[in-house]
Amino acid sequence: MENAFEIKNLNLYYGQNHALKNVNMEIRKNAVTAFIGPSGCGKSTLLRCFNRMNDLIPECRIEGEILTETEDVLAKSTNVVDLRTKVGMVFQKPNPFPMSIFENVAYGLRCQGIKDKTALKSSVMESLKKAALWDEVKDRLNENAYKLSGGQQQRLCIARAIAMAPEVILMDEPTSALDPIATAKIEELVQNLKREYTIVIVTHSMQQATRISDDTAFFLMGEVIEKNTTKVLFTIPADKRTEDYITGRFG
Amino acid sequence: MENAFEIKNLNLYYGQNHALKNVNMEIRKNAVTAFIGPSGCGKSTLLRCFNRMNDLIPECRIEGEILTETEDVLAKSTNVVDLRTKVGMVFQKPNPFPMSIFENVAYGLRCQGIKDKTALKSSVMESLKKAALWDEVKDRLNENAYKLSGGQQQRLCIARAIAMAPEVILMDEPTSALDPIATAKIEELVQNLKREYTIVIVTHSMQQATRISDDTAFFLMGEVIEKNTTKVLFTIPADKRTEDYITGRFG
Amino acid sequence: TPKEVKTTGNISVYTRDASSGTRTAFFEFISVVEATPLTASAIEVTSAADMATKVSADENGIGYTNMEIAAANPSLLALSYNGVAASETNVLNGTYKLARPFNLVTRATGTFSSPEQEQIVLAFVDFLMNSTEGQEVVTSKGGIVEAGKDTAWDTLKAKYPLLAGDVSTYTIKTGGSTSVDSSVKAALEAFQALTGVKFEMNHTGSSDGFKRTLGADKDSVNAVDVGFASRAFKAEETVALGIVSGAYCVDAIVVVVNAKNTVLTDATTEMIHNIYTGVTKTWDELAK
Amino acid sequence: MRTELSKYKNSKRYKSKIRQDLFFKSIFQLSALLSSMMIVIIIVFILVKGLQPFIAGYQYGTRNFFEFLVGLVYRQDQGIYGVGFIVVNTLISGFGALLISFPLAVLTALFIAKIAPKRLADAMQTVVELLASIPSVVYGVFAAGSITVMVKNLGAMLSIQTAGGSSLLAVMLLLAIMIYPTITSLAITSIQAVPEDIQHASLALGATTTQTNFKVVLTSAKSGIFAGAILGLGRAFGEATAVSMVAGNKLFGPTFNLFDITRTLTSTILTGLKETTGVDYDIRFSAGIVLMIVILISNLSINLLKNRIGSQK
Amino acid sequence: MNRKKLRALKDRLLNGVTFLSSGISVVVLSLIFIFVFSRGWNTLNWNWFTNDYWSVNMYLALPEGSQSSYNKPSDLSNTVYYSSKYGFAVTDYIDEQKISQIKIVYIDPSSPLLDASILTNGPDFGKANPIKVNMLVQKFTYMDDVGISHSAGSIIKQNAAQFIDTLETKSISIKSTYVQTIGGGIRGSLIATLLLILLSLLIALPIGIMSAIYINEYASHGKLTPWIRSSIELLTGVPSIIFGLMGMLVLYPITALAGANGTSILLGSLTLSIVLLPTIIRSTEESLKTVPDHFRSASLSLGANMSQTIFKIVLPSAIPGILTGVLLSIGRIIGESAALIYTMGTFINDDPSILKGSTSLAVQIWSVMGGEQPNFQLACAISIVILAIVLFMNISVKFIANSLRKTW
Ligand SMILES: Nc1ncnc2c1ncn2[C@@H]1O[C@H](COP(=O)(O)OP(=O)(O)OP(=O)(O)O)[C@@H](O)[C@H]1O
Ligand SMILES: Nc1ncnc2c1ncn2[C@@H]1O[C@H](COP(=O)(O)OP(=O)(O)OP(=O)(O)O)[C@@H](O)[C@H]1O
Ligand SMILES: [Mg+2]
Ligand SMILES: [Mg+2]
Repeated sequence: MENAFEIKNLNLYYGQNHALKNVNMEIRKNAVTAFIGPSGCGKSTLLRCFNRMNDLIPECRIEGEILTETEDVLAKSTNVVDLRTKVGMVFQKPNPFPMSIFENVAYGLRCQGIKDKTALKSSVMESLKKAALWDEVKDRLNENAYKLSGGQQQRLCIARAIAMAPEVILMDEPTSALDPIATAKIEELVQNLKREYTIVIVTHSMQQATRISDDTAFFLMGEVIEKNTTKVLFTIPADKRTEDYITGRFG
Repeated sequence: MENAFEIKNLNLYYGQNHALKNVNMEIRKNAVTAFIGPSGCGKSTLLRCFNRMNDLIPECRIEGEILTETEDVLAKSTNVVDLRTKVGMVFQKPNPFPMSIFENVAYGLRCQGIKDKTALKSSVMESLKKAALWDEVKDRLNENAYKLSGGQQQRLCIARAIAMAPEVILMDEPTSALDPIATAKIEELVQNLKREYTIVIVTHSMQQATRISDDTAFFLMGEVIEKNTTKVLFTIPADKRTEDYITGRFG
Repeated sequence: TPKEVKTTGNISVYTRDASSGTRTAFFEFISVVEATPLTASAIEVTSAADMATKVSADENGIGYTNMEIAAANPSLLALSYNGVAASETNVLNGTYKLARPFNLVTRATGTFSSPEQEQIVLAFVDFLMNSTEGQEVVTSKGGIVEAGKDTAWDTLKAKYPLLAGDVSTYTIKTGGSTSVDSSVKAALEAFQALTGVKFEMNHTGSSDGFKRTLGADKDSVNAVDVGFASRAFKAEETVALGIVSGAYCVDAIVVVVNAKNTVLTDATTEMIHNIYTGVTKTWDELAK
Repeated sequence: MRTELSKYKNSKRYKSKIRQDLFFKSIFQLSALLSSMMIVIIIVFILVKGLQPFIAGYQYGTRNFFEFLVGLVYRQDQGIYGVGFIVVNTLISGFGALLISFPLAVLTALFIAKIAPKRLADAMQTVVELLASIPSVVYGVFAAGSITVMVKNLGAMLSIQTAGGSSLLAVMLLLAIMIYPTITSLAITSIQAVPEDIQHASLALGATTTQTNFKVVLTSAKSGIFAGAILGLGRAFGEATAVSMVAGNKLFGPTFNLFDITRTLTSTILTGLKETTGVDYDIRFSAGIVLMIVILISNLSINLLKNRIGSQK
Repeated sequence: MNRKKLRALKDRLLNGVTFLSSGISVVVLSLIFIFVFSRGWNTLNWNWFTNDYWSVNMYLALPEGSQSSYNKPSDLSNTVYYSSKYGFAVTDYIDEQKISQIKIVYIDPSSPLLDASILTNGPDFGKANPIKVNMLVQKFTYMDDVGISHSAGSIIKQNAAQFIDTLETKSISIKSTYVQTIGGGIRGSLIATLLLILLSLLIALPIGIMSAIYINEYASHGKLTPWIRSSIELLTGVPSIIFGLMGMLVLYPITALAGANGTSILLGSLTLSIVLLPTIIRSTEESLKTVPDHFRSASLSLGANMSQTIFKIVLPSAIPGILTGVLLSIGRIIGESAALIYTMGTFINDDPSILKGSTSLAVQIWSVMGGEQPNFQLACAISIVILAIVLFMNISVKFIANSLRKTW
């Protein structure tokens, strides 16, 4: 299978609110897929389905399937903890733990029960390097993560996710709280990471989507209106609504 | 004077952080001026200078002048409470008070000491009408404002500001938390309001800026790079950085 | 029948804290003085009640308390003193030596809120110390009084012309020792029944007895008309200034051990002295 | 509308609004001043009373402050007042109680705030709050009737003779129970205040709920939890009535043996206070000063400890 | 795979530890409750709530030559002793102080006891005052056959049987009696406690809340603020007895101005207010901090001034948090004894008023336990009442907080 996920007839409800309506979509492996669309259209909601973070919302109810090579993500029997080590996530607001930089990155591994100091050290180093943060923090790994700037914190969160050696990384507007320079760094990072990882990214910036993504899906009111390669979607949109949106007629 | 504000050599510091660097700018009366620029460039900071909301930040230090027809906004002698009745503000996240819809709109007037029931009622009605909310809420003025949808809440906040009969309305990303339909309503509203009020609006959406503003100022790292009529700025930007930004090369 | 366990091991020496009137009186009897002080390993308890609780919970304990309390607590064994059992008779006939007076003192003349108040207070004191009815009540609460020295209240009350009228507007305030609480309360109640006078008791401790009538607090928020002490007044407590001062009854102190104690039934002055000064340290020394 | 408002702006009522603002500000300021004054009065009151015995010309004979501070014997009957050992004992019993109570309280708080079903959590929280208002005499009676018995039996099992169970251990256990509600309530509050986003971050990294609770929630709630520890320790040091019922009030020290009797600063202040005069009365305020210093220093050290256990936010 | 098992094991272990410590806590808590309830429950009854603490003491005269022969009613049980000479029955009764008393349980309709009149001097002298069922006999003064008067009753340590036996075999007539009503009730202390709570909160809440407002809203960056905070933390550890002594010496002049001569509820409340200030200030401050800043900015941007913003926006949102502070304070007031002994006094007052001294429930417990005859049962019974009050207030405060949160 060359798809990381295959979404089949997915419907999601928050209580009475039908937040995702009959979604069908494939996410390609080792590619960057961008979700765009106006606020409240369900981008984050779908993203959270991939690692079952929606489980934490009590009134959330899901129907349908999300298939990986080996299992149905949404099946009851799926081991969520395992799933989440395979599918990492980076949130909109950088949210490092109140610990040292080192401990932040080592956190997931420690949770897996890895105690070997050298293994941890090398993992942390490698992840920080991949997240393009190593040079900036290598001399102060024991400092509290809150002392980093916003952009650095966000890269730390990415490093933290990478350290788990996931197959997929989900990113929910990872740059919306960052300044342009930090944003540029993260975008570059995403480009590099896609060689090894499948990346799904929610963004409110169409510029960003065009810059970094291979595929783009356009959401509106809980529906996926159109999904295609980014090039096609932005140049010859199939749907009138997509065109309206990308030309700035609304949103 | 046909300008609502004239900013002269404005410098602003948050402690050590030089957040606004030598800003000079005019804000035209009865026009919509948009502030655009990447995150952290100082848009909100400048906006908050117009009604001295920066006073609330203890380490904030301001140099320079912001002149209106009658006074220097930044002067020590200026009566801030008075100033704020003349310069209303609408925030990014709709933030109605935890009271009824009616009380929300009447709040500012009551604070002015107006107690006359009929005067209050007519003011509230008029403001809600101007904010294009009257039809939706006229039957439930006594309901809690939190029961309104996000877009309605934001229009309520605008109504609340209008009720004070201000001369200027400041809006800090007023639609960034709203869905496209609500956004469209607010944009329409802004267009209508500019006949009576001077409006300054911060937005992260260039599409929005082009749609609703007469003038646009582009900010970068605390500097105003370029300020012009919206049409000119978006078609023949004078500065390379402006061009980079509006063509989506960063941000 | 449960097997009797022999009392052995270290003696736990319990004592009241240093400001207690009972302790002062008791140590005088067994000559625990500056030259031969209390053993440093003594355990201080905070009240007579606490003493009873502690000794009844400790098989190795020894302590001292008031006769009534000892009698009321089945887990305590009251020792006879130098061969004489503690009893009212033995106290009165002078053979049981461990007894101390309950004392009272009134304010100085002219320092009452009014001359009428003074007369009422004196009437009460007279009732408490000298009347048949008063002494009867004191006895009922465990106070030991000498029989035959009392006079019927009907006779005594003639001295106080005010009592013939309505005196329910007067309030007698008492304070001082907490040990006298029950007998003074009973006496005040009886006095109220007889005369209609009201009362207010605010008992906090022996030294307040003098302090609040004639001493530092005599004009304070806590001033009282009659002060009580469960020990002899000290030299620096100049009670002679008060209109009346003296004992209204005697109270017996008993040496107590735990009811399970197998070593002692009688205490001699020397033995108790040795225990309290730390010369005798274990029960085994005494069992020999 | 605009004219109507400007009419108001020129009216008297509008001017009175400015005055009213000033008025309230001064009222608030006055209250703050009053409260600070009360605090100052209390502190000055204790200082004035407590320093008396060490100032030359004291009517009952001036004492040496240093000897008072480091003395290892406290015997009113001999006029020897040394609180050095009492300070040590107070510290041992207070921190001992904290050592017992703190883990239990924090784990229970975690249970109430994160694990227990809502109904059970509510009920447990109410019970904890109720415990905070039981008069300390009742705790004392409880301790004298049950904790001492337990300690006595434990001692007997180890063939250690105790004074009927009155002991350092009994004091620690009693204090542990008494400070438990304080620490638990504060811990609950601060655990509930841990932002959801970092808990989600932890779960998204493949941590289990339990791992998240222990590694992330507790670390983030640290500040509040330690505030609880400080308050609890304050209560442990300040508790008098109940402690004096099980401490045994030893005359010399310090006491390191769990089964030996002990004496704390507060029990020293309280015992016999009503029946006493002269130096013996005034010296108790000196003990009060020492107590405040002890509290101050322990608060500082707990704060240091807090900063060491993972640096702060 | 192995690691996974280990991890699951660890998880279970940690969860186990949480359960265990909650379990231990629950056990200890239950022990305390069981302790209090098992000892205090039997003392609880309705009369105890409504009775005075002080019994009414009466010296009564009985008509001369009142002896005749009365028939014993058939339904009296055998623990009741009947006087056929005077027509009444008594039984043994242990009062709440655990003292043996003799209680009247039956009076014949024609018994001379019903013709008793008051012997106490004053306006009521000579008025009829029939003896009633449930009164306690202190003593009967009777004449023997040679005309000498003697006493019988609990005052000379007789029990019911001995008392009746004396009357039946030795007395010719009864001259006077000393009886009292059953006392020991807690009504006075209960009312005083409620007054104390009310008054203390009335003083401490406004000052505390306003101080917190000043510290948090006006001076949060002031130089003095951290100092105030640390001295507040310091004060929480000062033993309350010291507050009591301070109140007696420093605050008494203030209450004296208000007309209280001596210890009073007012003085107690003032003292407790100082004890409470730290708690109230800190908890109010915390709840003020939880009010989101955007409310403040919104209000200020509408031209409201600081005080309007505080009263209209900040305070209402902070109310639930402030109520928690109130709850803590009530717990503290109700459980406090040491600070009140010197300021409210230890005299149990059946008729408490603000300018007079009286005891709170906790002080009553303290007296009950500190006297010569400690009374665990009574102490525990009062504790149950305290717990009930706190529980009631706890639930109602939470209810109020919840309903406020809903309407807001
Ligand atoms: N926890 C929740 N409980 C109930 N409804 C929710 C919850 N989270 C989201 N929703 C609703 O689901 C819909 C989709 O929300 P979602 O957060 O997925 O939008 P989004 O596309 O990510 O928007 P944004 O760009 O603002 O992040 C919205 O109508 C939202 O109100
Ligand atoms: N209260 C504050 N204290 C200190 N620094 C601040 C504060 N508010 C803003 N800043 C700093 O001032 C700079 C400008 O911030 P500002 O909020 O004005 O940016 P912005 O253009 O509004 O960004 P955004 O689009 O993210 O809202 C930033 O570097 C920011 O970190
Ligand atoms: Mg989203
Ligand atoms: Mg901004």
